[in-house]
Amino acid sequence: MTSGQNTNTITLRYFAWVREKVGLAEEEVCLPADVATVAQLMNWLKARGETYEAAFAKPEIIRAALDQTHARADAPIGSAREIAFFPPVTGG
Amino acid sequence: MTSGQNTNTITLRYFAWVREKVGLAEEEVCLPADVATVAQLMNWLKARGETYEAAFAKPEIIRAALDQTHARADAPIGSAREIAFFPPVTGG
Amino acid sequence: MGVRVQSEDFDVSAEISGLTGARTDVGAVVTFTGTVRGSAGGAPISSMTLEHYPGMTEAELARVEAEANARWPLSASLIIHRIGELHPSDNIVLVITASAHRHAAFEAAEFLMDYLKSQAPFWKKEERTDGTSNWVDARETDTAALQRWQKSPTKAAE
Amino acid sequence: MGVRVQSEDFDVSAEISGLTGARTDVGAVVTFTGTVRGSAGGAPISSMTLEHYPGMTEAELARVEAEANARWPLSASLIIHRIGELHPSDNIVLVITASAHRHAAFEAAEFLMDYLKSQAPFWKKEERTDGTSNWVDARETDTAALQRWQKSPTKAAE
Repeated sequence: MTSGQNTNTITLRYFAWVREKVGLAEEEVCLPADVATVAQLMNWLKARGETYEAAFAKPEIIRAALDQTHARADAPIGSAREIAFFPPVTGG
Repeated sequence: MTSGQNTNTITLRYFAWVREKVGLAEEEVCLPADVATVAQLMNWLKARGETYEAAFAKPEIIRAALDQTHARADAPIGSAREIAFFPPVTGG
Repeated sequence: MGVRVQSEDFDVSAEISGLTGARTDVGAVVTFTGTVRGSAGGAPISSMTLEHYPGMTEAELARVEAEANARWPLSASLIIHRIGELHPSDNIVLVITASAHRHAAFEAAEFLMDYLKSQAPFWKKEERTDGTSNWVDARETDTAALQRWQKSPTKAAE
Repeated sequence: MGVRVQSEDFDVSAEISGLTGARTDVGAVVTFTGTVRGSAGGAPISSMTLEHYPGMTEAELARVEAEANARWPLSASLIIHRIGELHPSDNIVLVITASAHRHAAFEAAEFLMDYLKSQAPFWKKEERTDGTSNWVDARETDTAALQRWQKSPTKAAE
């Protein structure tokens, strides 16, 4: 989308009840420099408003993926461009 | 086939290479009084001629069924009317 | 529940439909299909002939199926075994198990195949492309496969 | 080998044929079909909606399939998972594994289902006949089912 380099803009994606509670399927955010891990990102999101507070009330039950790969809460965000949050999967 | 009671006539059935070696699929035999177990029956059959000798050369690798139920070599023939001999099964 | 011994081929989808239809208590269906391989011990096979013991075969299959239904909460099960002359890639055997949950369906299907292989009176004769033929030897591994199910005593012959 | 995410139904027989065709190295084909049950927690279900994460889903399924093929000598394998609105007795998922011998096919199919259930990004929402709905909770037993495969370390997230 943007041709700028070294930007902190990343895509956030939400699925299942996380999506329903946030009220968005996807958004672009500019990541503050002090948000380095998945857990820190969830904490930061939680403070963005009521819908986020509802969605991330229990961050320990939310799963995340960095660039479409499962990631633990303590995983560093690094250079990921797409971060997704969702409940434990229930396919099959 | 016969309406006589207390007869010692039983049906023998042979399958797979036991059938091929004996040269018969089925026959009726009159069981001697001293043949009481499956193993004794195999020994008795073995002495009936060359084809039987070839078929029952190694009785330990032949399996038997009494009235269509698997039976061990030491099983008593009892009142069984049909006794079958065959190699270990290879279906499936 | 059912057991069939037949020379005709079978269709897996049709058999699943016939077994589970529009039932809504089934959540998991496992099928096992055994087929004729094109070679044995490195030698190409032209055909395989399956002999069986009419009467005893059906009784053994029904007994094995009843045992699986006693051990696992199955919604339905089916065993079809073909007899007569078959050719490479032909179907030989079909086992279907249906249950509310997948582990019961998987375990019961494996149990049925393990028991069928060592208890049901079928014998395979392989005809090679060079004109020779031989009766297939029973595999020790098939007998060994049984032992893991022997938690409780069974009447199975050794 | 293959992975498909689709809203359309699938036909088990057609998928087996497409996968193994007239191949003569295959001796054993196992299929697992998961279907929508008619009730959940005692409440009747009118429909179930499957959401997924496009892109990641296919990547996870392909990764899980590659892992199964690395662990077992499979001749072929296939995973199909449906998405969108489904109804009781509809098919949800199909796994097929083909191998020369049956144990590899059985084990690989169970492994694929256990991994798919806990790793592939699908989410089920149940709509009840009374008009209420809820997202299905992940089952602890599905996570536990994974642990028996953990002989060697994997990169799977906890």
